[in-house]
Parts: sequence; C-alpha cells; structure tokens
Amino acid sequence: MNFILDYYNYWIVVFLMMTGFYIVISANNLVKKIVGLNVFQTSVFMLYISMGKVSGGTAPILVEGVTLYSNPLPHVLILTAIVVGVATTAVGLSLIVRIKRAYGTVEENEFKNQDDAI
Amino acid sequence: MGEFIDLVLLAMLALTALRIIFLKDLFAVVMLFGIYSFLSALIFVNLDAVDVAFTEASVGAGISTVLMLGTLALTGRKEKENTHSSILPLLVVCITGAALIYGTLDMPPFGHPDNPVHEHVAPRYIEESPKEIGLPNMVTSVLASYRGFDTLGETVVVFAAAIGVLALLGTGRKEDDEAPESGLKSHHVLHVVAKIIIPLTILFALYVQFHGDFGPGGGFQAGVIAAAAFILYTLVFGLSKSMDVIGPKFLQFMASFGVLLYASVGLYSMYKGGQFLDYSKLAVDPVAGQHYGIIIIELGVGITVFAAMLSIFYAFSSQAERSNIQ
Amino acid sequence: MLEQHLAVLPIILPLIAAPIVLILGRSILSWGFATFISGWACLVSWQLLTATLSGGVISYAVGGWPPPWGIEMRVDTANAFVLLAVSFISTLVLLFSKESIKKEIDESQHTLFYTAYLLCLAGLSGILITGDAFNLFVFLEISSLATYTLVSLARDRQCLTAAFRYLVMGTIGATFILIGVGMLYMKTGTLNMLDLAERIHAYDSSRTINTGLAFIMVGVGIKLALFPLHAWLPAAYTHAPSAVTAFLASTATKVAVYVMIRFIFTIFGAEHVFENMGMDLILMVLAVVAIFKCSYMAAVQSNVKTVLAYSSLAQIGYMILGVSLVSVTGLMASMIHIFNHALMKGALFMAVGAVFYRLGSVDIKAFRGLGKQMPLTMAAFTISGLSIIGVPLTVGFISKWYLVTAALEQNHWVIAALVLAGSLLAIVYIGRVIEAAYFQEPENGQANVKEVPWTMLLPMWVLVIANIYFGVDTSLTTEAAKNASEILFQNSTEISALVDSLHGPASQMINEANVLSVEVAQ
Amino acid sequence: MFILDIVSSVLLIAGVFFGLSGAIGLFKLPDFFTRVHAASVTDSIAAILIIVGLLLQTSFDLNTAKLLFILTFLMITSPTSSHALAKSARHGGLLTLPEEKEKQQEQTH
Amino acid sequence: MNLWQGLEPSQLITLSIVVPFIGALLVAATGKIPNLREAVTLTTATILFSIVLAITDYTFKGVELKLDVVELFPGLGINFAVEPLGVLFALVASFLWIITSIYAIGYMRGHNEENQTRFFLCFALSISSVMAICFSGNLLTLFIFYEVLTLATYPLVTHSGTDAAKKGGRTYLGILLSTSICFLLFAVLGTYSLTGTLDFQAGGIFTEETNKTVLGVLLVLFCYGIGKAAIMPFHRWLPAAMVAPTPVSALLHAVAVVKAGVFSILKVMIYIFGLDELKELTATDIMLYIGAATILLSSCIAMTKDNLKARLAYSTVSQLSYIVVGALLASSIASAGAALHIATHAVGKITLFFCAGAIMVAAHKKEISDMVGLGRQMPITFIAFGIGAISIIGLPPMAGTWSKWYLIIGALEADKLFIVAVLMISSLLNIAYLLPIPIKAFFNTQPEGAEPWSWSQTKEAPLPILIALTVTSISCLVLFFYPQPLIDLVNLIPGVSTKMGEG
Repeated sequence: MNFILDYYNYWIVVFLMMTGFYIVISANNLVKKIVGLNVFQTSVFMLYISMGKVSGGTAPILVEGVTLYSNPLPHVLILTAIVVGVATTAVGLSLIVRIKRAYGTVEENEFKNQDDAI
Repeated sequence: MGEFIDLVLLAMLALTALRIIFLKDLFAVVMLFGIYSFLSALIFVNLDAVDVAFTEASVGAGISTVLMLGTLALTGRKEKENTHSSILPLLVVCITGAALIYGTLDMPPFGHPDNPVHEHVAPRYIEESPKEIGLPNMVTSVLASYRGFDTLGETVVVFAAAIGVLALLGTGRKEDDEAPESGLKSHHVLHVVAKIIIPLTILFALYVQFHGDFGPGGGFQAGVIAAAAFILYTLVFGLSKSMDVIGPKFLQFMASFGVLLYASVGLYSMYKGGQFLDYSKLAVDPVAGQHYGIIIIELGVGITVFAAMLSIFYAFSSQAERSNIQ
Repeated sequence: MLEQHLAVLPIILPLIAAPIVLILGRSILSWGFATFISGWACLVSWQLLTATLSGGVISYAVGGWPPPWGIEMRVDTANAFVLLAVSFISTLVLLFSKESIKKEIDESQHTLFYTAYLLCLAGLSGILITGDAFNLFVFLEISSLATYTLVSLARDRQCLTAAFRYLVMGTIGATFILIGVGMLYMKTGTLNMLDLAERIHAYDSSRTINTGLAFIMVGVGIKLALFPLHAWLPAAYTHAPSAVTAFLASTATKVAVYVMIRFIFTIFGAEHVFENMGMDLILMVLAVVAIFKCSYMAAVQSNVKTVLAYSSLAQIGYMILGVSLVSVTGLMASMIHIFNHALMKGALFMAVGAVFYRLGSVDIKAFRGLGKQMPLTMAAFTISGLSIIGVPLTVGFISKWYLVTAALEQNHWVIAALVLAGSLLAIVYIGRVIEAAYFQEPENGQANVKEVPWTMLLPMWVLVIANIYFGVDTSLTTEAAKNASEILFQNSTEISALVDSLHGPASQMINEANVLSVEVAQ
Repeated sequence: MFILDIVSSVLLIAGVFFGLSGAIGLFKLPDFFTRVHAASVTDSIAAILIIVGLLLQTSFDLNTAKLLFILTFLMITSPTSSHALAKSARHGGLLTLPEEKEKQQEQTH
Repeated sequence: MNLWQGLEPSQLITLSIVVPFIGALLVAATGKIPNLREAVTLTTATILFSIVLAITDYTFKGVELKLDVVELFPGLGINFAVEPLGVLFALVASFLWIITSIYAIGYMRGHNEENQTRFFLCFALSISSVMAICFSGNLLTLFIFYEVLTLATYPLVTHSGTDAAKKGGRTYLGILLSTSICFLLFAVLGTYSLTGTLDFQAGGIFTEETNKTVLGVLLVLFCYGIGKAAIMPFHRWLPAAMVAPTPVSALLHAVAVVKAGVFSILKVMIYIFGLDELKELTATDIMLYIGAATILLSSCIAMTKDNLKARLAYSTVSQLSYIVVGALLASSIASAGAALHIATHAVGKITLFFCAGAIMVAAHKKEISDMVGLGRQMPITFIAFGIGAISIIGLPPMAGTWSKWYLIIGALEADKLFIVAVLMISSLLNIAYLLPIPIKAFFNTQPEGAEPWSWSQTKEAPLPILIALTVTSISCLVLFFYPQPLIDLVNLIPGVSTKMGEG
C-alpha cells in the first residue's frame, strides 16, 4: 500500500504521457498530432513537477516562519520547457496552415498520396 | 487531503486524455486539450508549482488553444477516418510505457523530503538565494539569475518561433486596398465591455511583470497576458484596426529588442569584468546588481514574448482573413 | 577583454546577431553581417581548439555562479574540434547562400532566412559547448525550431510536409531526451554533466538511470537519424533549399553524434553503457545495417539530393560504428569522420545546389553533359565524390583508414571487410552521377548552361581543397581527434575508477581502454 | 468569527449547488439557447456566492482586494461571453426549438 | 651515362615523378599547337629516360636512394625507396614511353582522333604515377599511386566516348577500383595491423609467429586485390580496356598498367612476404594453380578471338600469369625469370600492338581473317609482328627466350613439374595463335594475274609508326644477345638470383 502511495503519481503520469505519445504517432490528422504532442509534453512536465514536490512543503516563495519549501529547480526547468512547447506548437500549426493551402487537406495519408502521384 | 485532490485531478486528466484519442470532432479535441492543460495547471498548484501553473494556464490553456482554434478555422473541424493500422503505434507505446514503468520502480518515493532531488543542488537555492539575490520568489531567482542562460535560451526560442511563423505565414501586413472589415461589428455589448476590460488586462500584465520578483509571475506570463489583451482587441475590433495600433513591423522590432535587451545585460556585465550575465557586477552592491539585472531581463523577456505572441496571432488571423476573402 | 569569454562567444555572437539581422531587414546587409559574425565565431572556435590542444579544458561559469548551481560552459578538444567544423562550414555556406537562395527563396524572406540561420548556428554551438544537461535541451530546441523554419523556406510544397514530419519526430526526440534527463536529475539531484557523471555511479545499476540512458539514446538517435529512426531525414534534406541542406547535412547530424558520444563517454561512462548494457553490440549492428541499407537506397534514387541524403545516413553509420568499437582508435575514427564528412558533404551539396541554381532541377537526368557545361562545379562534385568513396589522398580515405584500423585492432575482421564493402556501394551511387555528367549527352533544352557565379564557386572549392589538403596533411585533424578521444576515454576511465571505489575491481574493458590510450599516446 | 464561518460555508455550499445545477442543466436541456441560459445564469450566481464566501474567510488584506477584483472581472466577463455566444449563434442562423417546430410545420404544409 | 651528377641523388626520385607531371601540365598548356605539344611530350619522355638511367647508375653503384614526402598517419606516410626491381620496371616503362610517344604521334594523326591534348595529358599523368609505383617505399604509397594510375587511365580507356568505350570504361573502373578497395586495401590494413609497418623489407616483414592461415588469406587478398595482374576470374577489365586507342593499349595495357600489377605482386611477394615465408603457405600453391589455369584458359580464349587486339589482350592475360606464377614459385630463379619477363614480354607485346595499330591505320583492318595476304602490302609491319610473336613464344633468337628459360628452371628447382608442363603447353598455344597471322599474311596463294611484288605496291603506315615498331622489334633481338645488364640488375634484388641454388 505504501509502495502504491509512493508511486501512484508517477504511474498515472506515465499513463498520460503514453496517451499523448499514442495520439502523436497514431493520429492521421495533423492538428490532432499537434494536440497529442502537447498532451505528451504537458505530462512530462507533470513528471518533473511531481519530483520537485516535498510533502508538507509550500510553494518556493519566501514566507516568514516556513522552513520546508518544494524544490524550485524543476519549476524553473518546466517554465522553460512550457515555453519551448508553445513555440513548437506555433510553428507546427503554421506549417499545418501552409500544408492545407498547398494540398487542400491536413490528413497525412491524403497528401502522402498526392506526393506519390507526382 | 492534497493527495486526494491530486488523485481526483489526475483521474480527470486521464479521462480527458482518453477522450481526446477517440473524438473525431477536432473542435471538441482542442477544447478538451484546453481543459487538459487547465487541469494540469491545477495539479501544478497542488504540487506547489504556482509559477508553472500560472504559465501553463496562460500558455497551454490560453495561447496554444487560441492558435489551435485559429488553425481549425482554416483547416476544418472534422477528422477523416484514420486509415493507419493502430497496431504498431500501440506496440511502440506499450514498449515505451513499459520501459518508463520499469524506470519508475527505482525512483525516489513521491514527495519525500530526503530525495536526492532535494539534497544536492536545490538546498542552496532555497537557503542562499534570498541572501544572494534578495528576492523572496526563489523560482524567479533561479530562473533569472542562477540559470539565467536557460532563460535567455527560452526567450530566443520564442523569438525563433516568431521567426518561423512569420516565414511560413508571412508578416501579416494587411493589403492596403480592400482590407476586409473583420471583427464583430454588430456586438455592441462586446465593444463596450472590451473597452473596459482591455486596459484592466494590460494593467494586470504590468502588475505580473513587476510583481514577479515577489509572487508568482514574471516577464513570460506578463508578456502572454498583454498579448492576450491585444488578441481580444483584434477579435472584437478587427485585425486592420489593431494593426493600426501596433504594426507587425514594430512587433518584429520589439521582439528583437527584447532579446537584445536581455543579451545586452550580459554584455554589460562582461564589460564590467564579470562573466556573461553576472548581474552582481551591475551595481556596487552585488545584491542590488542582481535585482537590477533581474528586473531588466524580465522586462526583456516580457517584451519579446508579448511581441512574438502577438505577431504569431497576427499571422494566423491574417491567414484567416485571406481565406475569408477567397 | 574578450579572451576570458572565448568559451561563451561562439554561442552569444550568433545569438545576438540574429535579432540585429532581423532589424537590419535589407537582404544584402543581413547577409554581410551574418557572414561576418559566423566568420568571427569560426575564428573564436579556432582559438578555442588551439587553446584546448595545448591547455586542456576551459570551463566558464555563466552568470558567475559556480557549477553545479549555475550553468557551466565546458570546452575540451572534443567539442572544440566539432565546433570548428560547424562554424567553418556555416561561414562557407553563408557565402554560398547569397546567390543560391535568390533562386530558391522569395526575396521577402531572405532576412528571415539569415535570422533563422544564425539562430540555428547559435543552437548548434550551444549544444556543443554547454556542460549542463538541461541547457543542452534548450539549445537543441533553438536549433531545431530554426531548422524547421529553414527547411520549410523552399518553394516546392513537399518541403512543408517534410518539415512537419521533421518537427514531429524532432519534438518526440527532444521530449525523450527531456524524460531521460529528468530521470537522471531525479536520481542525482544535479544537471551539470560532470557532476552527473560523478553522482550517477552511486546508482550504477539503478533501473531509473538505465531507463534514462535508454530514453536519451533513443532521443539522440532520432536527432542523428540512426538507422531505424531516420525516416525524417531524406525528405527534409531533399526538399530544403540547397544552402540549408548543405549546412544541415554537414553540421546538424554531426552535432547529434557528438551529443551521443558525450553522453556515453563523459556522463554514463563507456563501461556502464557498453559492458553493463551491451549498447556497443546494438550500435554496431544498427550501424552496419545503416551503412548497407542506406547506401543501397542511395544507389537507387533518381533525385541527386536524395542520393546524398541517404549517403549521409550511411556515413552516420560509419561514425556510430567507430563509437561502437569502444576503443580510442575507434572513437578517433568517429571524431575525424565527423570533421571530414562535414567537408565532403558540404562540398557535394554545394555542387548540387549550384546545379539547381542553373537548371532548377537536381534529377540525375539534369546532370547529363554538365561536365562540359559546368566544368568547375562538376569537378568539385567529382573530387568530393571520390572523397566519399574513400580514394587515397582525400579525407575520406583517412577516415576509412582509421575506422578499419580500429576494427582490426579489436579483431573485428568482418566489420572491417564490411566497411570496405560499403564503400563499393558509394562507388555505385557517386559513379552514376559522375557518369551522367561526363559521358552522357545533355537533355535538349539545357543547351547553354553557364557556370555559376564565383560567390558560389569559391566556398565550394575551398571545401574541395580542404578535402584534399586534410587528406594529405592530416596532422591537425589527427592530433585533434586523438586528443579528443583520449580526453573522452579519460573521462570514462576516471568515472570507472570512481565506480571501482564504489564496487569491485576494474573491468576488462577499462583496462583495455587504458592500454589503448597509452598506445595512442606513444 | 464563528458566525462568519457559518455564513461563508453556507454561501460556499450554495455556490457549489448552483454551479452543479448549471452543469446538469448544460447536459439536460434540449437546445443551445436554453443550455447557454442555464450555464450563464447559474455560473454568474455561483461565482458571486463562492467569492463572497471566500471573502468572509479572508482577514480583509491584499487577498480581499484580489478577490474583489476577480469578482468584478467575472461580473463583467461571464455575462458578456454568454451574450456574445448566444448572439453569434443567432447570427449564424441557429433557431430555438419552437421556431424549429414552426419551420417544420411550414415545410409540411 | 649520368647526366644528373649535379643533383642530390634522392632528388632524382622526385624528378622522375615530377617531370612527367610537369610534362602533362605543359602538354595541357600547349594543347593549341600540336607540334609544340608533341615536341614537349617527346622531350619529357627523353628527360625522364635519362633520369631513370641515372638512377640505374646509382643502383649499380649501390647508392641508397630514399625519400620521405609526407606523413599521412603517425609513423606512416608516402615515401620512396629505390630498389633494383623497381629500377628494372622504370627502365622498361620510361624507355618504351619514348617509343610510344613517337608512335602515338603518327597514330593519332593518321587516325585523326579527337581531343588529343587530353590524351597526351592523361598519358603523361599515368606515366608519372607508374614512376611513383616503381620507386614506392612502402605498401601505402604503392596502393595510393596504384589507385591514381587507375583513375588517370580511365579517361584514356573511354577516350573515343562511344557507347562501347563507356561500357569498357565502366568494366575497367568497376573491376579495378572494387578489387583494390575491397581486397587490396583490406590486405594492406590487415598487414599493417599485424606487423605495425608497411615498409618493403628484404625477406618480408612478417615474423615467424604470425598465424599461417591469416597469412594465407592475406596472400589471396593481395593476389586478387592487385586486379591489374588480371588473374582469372578478375581479368575481364583487360579485354574491355582494348576499346582504347592502340597506343594506350600498347603502352598501358601491354606495359605500364598491367606490369604495374604484376610488379606490385612481385614486390609484395619478395618484400612483404619474403620468398621463404611464401614457400610455407598452402595458399601459395592454390594461387599457383589458379595462375597456371589462367595461363592455359586465356591462351585458349585467345585462339577463339578473331579481333587482333582482343587476341593480343588475352595473350597478355596469360603472359601476366607467367609472372605471377614465377613469383609464386617462391624460388629465386623463378622470381628472376618473372622479373625478366616484365622486360622481355613488354618489348615483345608492345611490338605486336604497334603492328596491330599500324594495320588499323594503314589498312583499316581489325579482324585477323581479313589480314590474309596483307604482308605484301605492309611487309615491314608483318616482319616486326613475326619477331614480336617469336619473342612472346620464347624461341631464340628473341628476348622472350631468357625469361621463359629461367621460369622453367625455377619451376624445376621448386620441382613443380606440373608448372613446367603448363609453360610448355602454353608456348605451343602461343605458337598456335600468334604465328599463323604473319604466315598467312605472307604465304597465301596468289590471286590470278597479280603482277609480281614490288615496293611500289606497298602501303605502309605513317613513318613514326614504322620507326617505333622497328625499334621495338630490334630491341627484342638486342635483348636476346645482350641481356646481361638486365640480368645483373635482377641479381641485385635481395633473395633473387639467376644462378642455381642461390638466394
């Protein structure tokens, strides 16, 4: 039981990651791929944040009388990672828009066929 | 109690994620993603990561969703039948997941104060940073000073994204002749309310920008919020109007300027004989120097993020207008 | 005043230059400025290389915070060597691109091109120099984002899908690396590479660490297009603008290879990776398969850019093979091949770009009869092609020599034979193009094709001459590569010494490594 | 303080109840407009009740101010958004149920 | 006879490689003016020959000539060292270059070929790389210039640019490059990793304890890696290369290239393995029999060919295997015979090729069957042909006698009677496929009412050609009567001697 209490968090996070990962590699629609990518990354962020948590601690903002803070470093890393994530998303989405304009579709198999046709 | 909330939220997350897999209506998918990142923001709060939660809410649930919706407006909301066989992906995912689970088995237990994570590097941040940097918000201290180089990189990433979107979708400069009067003309209520809200939002952005040293927040969140204000303006009053307020060229300039501002702090500290980004050299009193440095670079971040986000949005909405014309 | 900042300059120069270029706006201005900056970076990395060759390791604490609390820039011969290659190539490609992109990218986007290019350069330099695992991820993303942009700048629409596939794969790879680094951090509580190296081995057999290693390997594997994960590369290289392809093909994947080497040898320690996890066998098999599969693919393509893309994959196979031999010589072969292959592929892709500049096509049909019409370009192509094949007096021969020697050193006679057999396929795919150029009649319609302007020929020929020069006078490359591989092995042996203090006697491989490094030292 | 606690908890519970009912309405009600109506109205009241409840918990410091800000903000935005929603739906030519019925009858006749 | 007293001896090596190279550049420069161009070629050739003579002089004096150029790898680089075998080869090549240039001038003009400048340029280049091969001081150098030679001759093979030429060129390059990269380079690297050195040393560089099977593998790799030796089944390139203009076939594919191949094999056998080492390897016997098989088979194929050049090509294949066999017999005399055969076969075979070219220029005939009765028309050519043929067959009073003689004695010494038999049979085969040609040309039945023969009706090839083939055929005779200098030279090779029971 204790074992489960120690790890349930990681396990669910892993499950979330894998759902995202699955969406990325299985989706045929590019927008959905991007959504999956975001889900994937967000779950990874959760992994980081969970490792930074100190049970009984508070947010790493100095307050008188509080001694136990959660670890600020993962938060910093994830702040950066989130930004990276949105940057990638933006570029990916604009690529999708261009693909739509060039091929008239955002379904992977369809424009694959078009390219093969050429 | 905390664990309980945590568990509930995680369960909701799992449900949302699974739903996303099977839904075919992309609008719903995107909205679900918005919900997903809101929920994760809540989890972050629950795990004491307030700054992260703030960012996740404003970015994941905010900007990302807006951009996705914008894309959907251009690409259509229905997903076609998937012809891929889902066996191989499933296999890959199972293997990866198995590997991860295998990896978790030796992980330090969740939340223990004596995990190695809390042993080696972090203590110094927690104990020293208030003295060394003089800010109560350790996240800001670490972000802006100890790992300032990461943050510079982060700013550049945003800049790069803006470059990418501009290269792909054009600068969104409006064709000076028949610029279609977009926006929601008939919504008088909206016009009025927007006029009330937008100043408030910008005010709030400034607050976040400069209060970041003491509470959650900072340049990044501020930039996004400010951008959000202008996005609202664009939605209500139309692209051409908001471009009259802030032109895309100027935005490009701002984006560059923000990065340069950040970098110049580093150069100046080099000039002062310190290492790159060594704020202690900015003033006689190192702590004060740190403070100046952080304020300036946060400003740089804010400016870049604001400009980048807004010009990305411009690019998308100008695309939307073009497609409306056709 | 800049001397003590050498270690960080190669990153911040292009990093700061990028926004300035965007502000400058005018195409010609931004070109000049970008070239100047890149040249400066090249100069700096040369200084760095000489410094490290003489004086060991340069460590630079950004922000004045000592590692592991702050971010450390750490330059030793290994990354200085690769850095030199990267910045050198990038400068030449910038020279080349001035004319080249006129034909391939809309006028309005030239500034954006140079900006993205500089960002990419900055990112690559950052990956090379940084001594911090997470900082590496950040720079990885900078370079990747810039790369996606650059790839998608071309005019034909397939570049979009290629870029998108690249983006998805790249992001998955980056996320895997993020997971891996997270697991390491979780166990050790630090992100600084050396610090990691020291602390990891308290948990040498930990599942978490091994999973982290696996994820990092896969992530980096995607970035360097290791055989089963290479799907994104050919399309991307084929449809990107020629200048971009020339730059990426000769730098991006090399940097990824460097990252893999760095993680294996400096952080995890060769013993752990190869002995305990048997990674060497996996890598060796993958590498050999890559060499043959991709060389074969190259031999059957009709688009010359695709041919070269596949050949790049095969060459990456050679580099990984060198790593998988787990010896100083093998590592040396990889390092030297990283450098040499940059020279060859740069020249080749520039030549192809020149052809595209004139004919607007790089199908093998378009090459017919070019031997007479574009003599200089095709001569460049031929020489660097011979270099790929590994004909003596070219750099290709040098790399191949070291690789085979390394293989024989370990009594892998079969591997040695396979490496040589692999270069036969190179004869085939290079030979096809050369024959088309010299012994076939031109298509009607391209009757009056002229040679390309000198701004394109100059960098091309600089590379060609480098191909020959470093094929004859190998003192620089050999010394650098030897030095680099010794340092890397030293790291991993130091680590293993540390391991021994933790558990048991030293293992066979490390003794071997010591012996080898001694041998090479003599 | 005791009374305040009671009051605030009552308010909070009420707020939660309204929120819940709004959610149920959102699912149960037949067509778009009714749903919007349910959601918006209950949401506004729920928000008010909860925030007031929280206000009573605070000791009238910065947090109070923040909460008030949030309250005003919500008061402005949430009705507006639902209004905009309904209006654009109307613009889009979406009909209420009775109208639908009439239309069908016309078509049948 | 040393015109180069003034020079520091070891610089002669540099000269011998650089002179033809410069010649090539000059040829390229003076391409516009044919006369000047060919004057340049001739002078270069003569200068080169004098240099080689000087080197020979030093060799007889016993002066060590060594030269280190550049270090490619730590402790291993391009360096040159003169030794008798190389000198022998250099002498032959440089001497015949002069003749061939004379011949080529006549031929190319008579045939008015296109882009002759490229022709002469590549020609000079290949000679320069041949020189480098001759004097190479270690295997690496040998290998490098072996490759350079291949690449330099490729344009010559595909000279005419016809589809046939391209096809031939592809076979040529394909076989030579792939064998050299796959087998030779592998063998070189293997040797390097076993011994740690690649220098040619008298008595070989392998120590006793090197594994015999590995050595056997290396031997096979070397024999096939040096594809220019045209041991079956890797002989296809040589007939394919016959699409080249005749001077090329004459010098390169009767002398320079192919001899470079067998020369390399000899050198490897003598200076890398060492004859004594060689005796003990089973692989030696295997290769020996393969060589013998090549001799016979290719002779048989030669008979079936009606195209003169093709027939000569196959005869070359078999003759090369003589040398290979001689080397593999691992007896001092046999090796001496092999070394001599490099020279004697060269003069003989080049004569034959000259004649073939002459016939092509004068009478435009390729097929042997058309040459019946041609003797009246071009007597000199066919007399020369006869002389060459006899020399190849190895009958007195022609040069070929000596080499064959020593080979057979060597075979006896190594008591390999089988090989003796093979040599005998192949001589008969040579007679069968070479002699008929001149005989048919002269002694065929007169058509009715043909007026008696007189000089007036002769229609010989242009003068330069005649000069060339006369010189070579005469030298066939000369070498029979005065073989001593060559024999002395051969005797200088360590472990090789023309006297029984020595070495």
